[in-house]
Amino acid sequence: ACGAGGSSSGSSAGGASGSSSGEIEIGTVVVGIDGTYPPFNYMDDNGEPTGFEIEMIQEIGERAGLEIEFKAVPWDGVFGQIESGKIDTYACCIFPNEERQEKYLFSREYIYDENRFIVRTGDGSLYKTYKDLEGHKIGVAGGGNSILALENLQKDQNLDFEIVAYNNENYVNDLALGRLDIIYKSPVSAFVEAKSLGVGFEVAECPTVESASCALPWRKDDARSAKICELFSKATQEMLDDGAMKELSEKWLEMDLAAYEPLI
Amino acid sequence: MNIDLLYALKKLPLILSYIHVTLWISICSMAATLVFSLLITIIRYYKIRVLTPIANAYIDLFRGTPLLTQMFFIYYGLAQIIPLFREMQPITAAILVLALNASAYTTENMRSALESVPRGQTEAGLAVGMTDLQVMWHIILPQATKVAVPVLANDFIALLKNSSMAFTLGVREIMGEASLVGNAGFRFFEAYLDAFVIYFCLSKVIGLGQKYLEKRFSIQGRKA
Amino acid sequence: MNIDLLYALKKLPLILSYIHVTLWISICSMAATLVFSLLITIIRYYKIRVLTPIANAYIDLFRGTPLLTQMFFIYYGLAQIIPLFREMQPITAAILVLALNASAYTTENMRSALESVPRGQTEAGLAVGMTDLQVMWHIILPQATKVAVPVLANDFIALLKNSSMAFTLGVREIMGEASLVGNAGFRFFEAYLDAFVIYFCLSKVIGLGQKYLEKRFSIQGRKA
Amino acid sequence: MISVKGLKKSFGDLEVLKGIDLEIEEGEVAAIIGPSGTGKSTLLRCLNFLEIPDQGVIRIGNVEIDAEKYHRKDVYQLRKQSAMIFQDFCLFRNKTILDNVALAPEIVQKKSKDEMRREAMQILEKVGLADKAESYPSTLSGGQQQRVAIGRAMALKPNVLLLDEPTSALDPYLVGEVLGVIKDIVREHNTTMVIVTHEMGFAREVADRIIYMDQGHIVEEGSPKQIFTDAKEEKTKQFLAYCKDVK
Amino acid sequence: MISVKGLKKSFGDLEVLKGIDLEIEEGEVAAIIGPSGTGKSTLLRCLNFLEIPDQGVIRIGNVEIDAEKYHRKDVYQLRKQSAMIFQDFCLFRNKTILDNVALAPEIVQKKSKDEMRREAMQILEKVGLADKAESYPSTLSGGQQQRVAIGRAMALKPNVLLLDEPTSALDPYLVGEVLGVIKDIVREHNTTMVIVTHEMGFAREVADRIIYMDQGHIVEEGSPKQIFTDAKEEKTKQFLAYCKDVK
Ligand SMILES: Nc1ncnc2c1ncn2[C@@H]1O[C@H](COP(=O)(O)OP(=O)(O)OP(=O)(O)O)[C@@H](O)[C@H]1O
Ligand SMILES: Nc1ncnc2c1ncn2[C@@H]1O[C@H](COP(=O)(O)OP(=O)(O)OP(=O)(O)O)[C@@H](O)[C@H]1O
Ligand SMILES: [Mg+2]
Ligand SMILES: [Mg+2]
Repeated sequence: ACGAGGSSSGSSAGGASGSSSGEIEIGTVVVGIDGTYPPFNYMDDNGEPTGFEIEMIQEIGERAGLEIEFKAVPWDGVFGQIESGKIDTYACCIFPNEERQEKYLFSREYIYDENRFIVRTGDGSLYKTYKDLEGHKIGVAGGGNSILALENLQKDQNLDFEIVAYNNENYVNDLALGRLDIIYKSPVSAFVEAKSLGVGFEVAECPTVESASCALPWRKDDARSAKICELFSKATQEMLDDGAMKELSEKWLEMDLAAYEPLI
Repeated sequence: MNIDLLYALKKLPLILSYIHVTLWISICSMAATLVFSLLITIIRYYKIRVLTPIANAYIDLFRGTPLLTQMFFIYYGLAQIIPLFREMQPITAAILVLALNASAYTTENMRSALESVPRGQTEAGLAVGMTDLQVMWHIILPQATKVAVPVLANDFIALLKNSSMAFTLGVREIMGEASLVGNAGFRFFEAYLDAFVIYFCLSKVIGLGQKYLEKRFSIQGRKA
Repeated sequence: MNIDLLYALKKLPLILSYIHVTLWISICSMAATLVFSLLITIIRYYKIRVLTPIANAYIDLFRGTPLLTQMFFIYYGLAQIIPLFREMQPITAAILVLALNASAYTTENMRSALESVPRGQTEAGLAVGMTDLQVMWHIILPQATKVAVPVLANDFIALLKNSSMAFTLGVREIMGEASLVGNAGFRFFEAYLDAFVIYFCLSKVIGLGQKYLEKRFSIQGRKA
Repeated sequence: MISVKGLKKSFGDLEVLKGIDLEIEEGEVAAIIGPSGTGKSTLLRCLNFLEIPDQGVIRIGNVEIDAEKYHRKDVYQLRKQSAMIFQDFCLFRNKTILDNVALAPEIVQKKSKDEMRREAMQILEKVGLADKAESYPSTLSGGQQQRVAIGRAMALKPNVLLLDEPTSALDPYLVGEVLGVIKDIVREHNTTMVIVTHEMGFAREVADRIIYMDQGHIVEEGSPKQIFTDAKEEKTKQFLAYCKDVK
Repeated sequence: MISVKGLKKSFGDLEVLKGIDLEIEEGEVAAIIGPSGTGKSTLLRCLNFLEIPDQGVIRIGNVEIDAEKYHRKDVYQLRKQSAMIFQDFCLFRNKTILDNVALAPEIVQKKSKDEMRREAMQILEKVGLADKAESYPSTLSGGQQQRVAIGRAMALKPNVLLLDEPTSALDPYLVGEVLGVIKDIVREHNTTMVIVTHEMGFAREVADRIIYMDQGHIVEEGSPKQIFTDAKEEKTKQFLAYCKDVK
């Protein structure tokens, strides 16, 4: 799956803006998706994309009057695809951290997707503070910034735990098998996966180390991209304002994670 | 994580529906690899000036570096510099890079097979008045083929499986589809099982071709 | 996609700091592959009863299916059934599966090299009273090695690069770290460039070893 | 010393040996002559089971093997009794000349390395190749290769020597030398020999008995004198009619 | 027809040919004799540039090549003038016997396939191997292989035939046959031949001239009669002293 989450606080204004001229030919907006991150974006029984982000983007497209096309691209190849113009953006709960903002424009954040420490059912109360993490292996998706967040935590508080990074969802398997005691992951997706596996997970009591949100990246220095970004930001804000986002979030994520207050 | 065979069976047609992509990529890149590596092998065998060091550098480069990075640099990197690459279909690019990558291995294997043919065979050919190329074609290659067949079959099976790298460029094929299916319901076992079976069958076909060719090129008798 | 060379340089030490993992996985699995495939090759060469069909089935299975699925089924699938596998360190599992996978290829390559040694060499050895094993060790293997070296070097270089599959099991090595670094700032080109260079250098070392061994085992003179 | 009973061997449809019976005494030197493609080499190769006969019993010394049921160990034992010189030499391509000669005694007969090296050098001197000790077979001339093959077989000091045209690449001078070496061996070690040869002069000089083979059968055997001057069979006579130089 | 001037060839430190000068007339049959390892095969191999000389000029027919500066094309031309029989046969292992004989005329001389097949069968009959036409070299006996090698060279009907011990694996009967074949060829095509041989009887029968080589030099040449009965050089006399059967 893709790299969810991100690190600590951000600053500066994200979102749209930039140069815009009405003359730009936009055409179809090609949205890359990882396609392996239920319930955010994944493939249904017929191999068609589905999930929260899919429906959200479709609705944005309708509101902004843009034609949308989805294309499955694994995380490894994404940024080549964006930069070479094969796709316009990539939907996979990407957190627009500072470093990333240097490279890309981000349209308006749409949801919060906090990572939490997740453990097997019954173990939640064993981990009340960060101190309790010591002596354990913590599995985390390598594809995001969560791993940096954990490393910072380790350094800042001088904690003795081991971080194990994965390029896929195998850390969920390892938690189920008992090879890991803790994983650091979006509870929304972790619970979906636990259900499929037929095991029980719960969120550990200790707090998360970052608050994170999701946004779509767009090429910089590209007038068309900037224009789309602006249109997307506008439509996203509308959906947040009129409750459409809340509705979608509750439908797919079983709670309201809509990002009313931007984090960055 | 108990494997749900029924689920695997249900998903098989979906994953299988991408077999033409995998086959197309594999067959095209195998053909290109065969031609290209033969060319390079001959260049190196006869130590043709100028071309030989270029060939050697190419082998070092493409044999020594990860396929993923090659895909990345050629498809995205060169697209920056050479407009032609910008127009290129991802599947074409995948075939190109796969063939370039595989040729670097295959040419080394071909060289080793050629060198296993005793020098006397070449001399006998030259002595009856054949040119170097005629000796290569009528005498050396057929004999080297016997040694090369299992090795080339290995290369081709590796290529078949490497074709899944095309997914990185956004080309959906069997392995890519399997990972999509696997993630959808967190049913990796079932999806991978499907891929496992499909690749196994495809490789088996190459394996059978290998057996046939080995028989065909084996020289009968005790001293062979 | 302008590559920021300075960034690449800055990140090189970080990525390079995982070289010991890549090396450890590669070297261990190479050693295991060498021993294991030699064993299987000899079993098949002498057509030892019972064991030969088992060896053949093993080759079909491990040569014909994707490494990723093998990793998955062995590390996660067997862990379901055999508790021992649950205790296994991921790096150990990676080495095991890599060696099993590579041996299936390598044993085919070794067979082809063995068969390239003329029958007369075996007969001469037997005639002076050597056992089959002595002939294999003193006469056939050294001669086959000459043919096998470039092919084995290919196999080892492929293994070196396949070691990145260990990341699937959560083992951080060069390629894995490169993708983490790439992710952190969305600077894949720079991170991949670092990986590219590191793998290139490591492969070059294998390539140099290959050259040395080829020289060492080449039989001098016109009829060699 | 050697006994062959009812030996048969076919390659596919081609019956090469059609029932060979043969007894050779200890210390005897038997020369097999006959037309090309008649099965002489095949017979020799069957004697040490390099070619596995279809039928028949072979005994060398006290090792007896029935082609239709035997153990690998018996075959090893059989082969340890003998050494062979191949028609096409078959030197070990990966070994120096010295190693070609010294290897088998070292690993089969477990002789000490140093001792064997000395002994191998002596043998190379005898066959006139001391200066080539460190060369590889592929750099040798035809006659030189043949002499190494002879040296390799001699080094084993076997009870039985099987020689397949051991002088084919040698000039008359060397043929004389080899003749001398063979006579020495027989005198010293009482070695039994089976020599396939088409050089009638050589056969006459060296052999106690001449065996004439044709089309997979032993047609006639006898002392050199008898065969060369007074052959009984028509076929033998015809064959020998061409060997003007011997008569 | 053949002219060699100042031919030198070394392998590493070993100087094998130390300056050879040689003239052979059209239709002449020259036999080279001499001790093993003396450079006879090397000389023959230099004549068609299988071994590239270090120095010297070689002419066959109207193709002349200076070893120190030449083009690949010249070498091809030179080789087209001649055919060679190798001391170790070197049959094409991947071709049937028939193809071994028919291949070169087909692809080098562009003869029609059908015609060459017929012709090759005739040649195989001449050397007594018609029944082996579809066999592969590895299944042939030594003498059979040598006869294929002879057939392969004959099929080219070359101006010059280079023969390296062409009878080494043949029994006296076949030696006689080969002798006949060679005489036929010379009569029909006026072929020039250079034969390396250690069978003195054969040399005497077939050659117009005997060339005695020793240690990289031509020591003496002359008619068979003169060399075998009245050699001038001490070395030649010593060498021939062993060839009792010829005197
Ligand atoms: N492996 C094989 N497969 C098929 N036929 C074979 C094989 N080996 C030998 N033969 C055939 O068996 C016959 C006898 O061969 P063999 O080598 O014993 O002859 P030979 O008497 O030694 O002849 P020469 O004097 O020419 O060496 C020949 O016709 C040969 O073609
Ligand atoms: N490729 C090579 N490398 C090194 N030395 C070689 C090579 N080829 C031949 N020689 C040496 O050159 C010398 C002459 O060899 P050549 O084959 O010409 O001898 P020859 O006269 O044909 O002998 P014979 O009668 O034994 O065939 C020999 O001492 C041989 O060892
Ligand atoms: Mg024979
Ligand atoms: Mg010679």
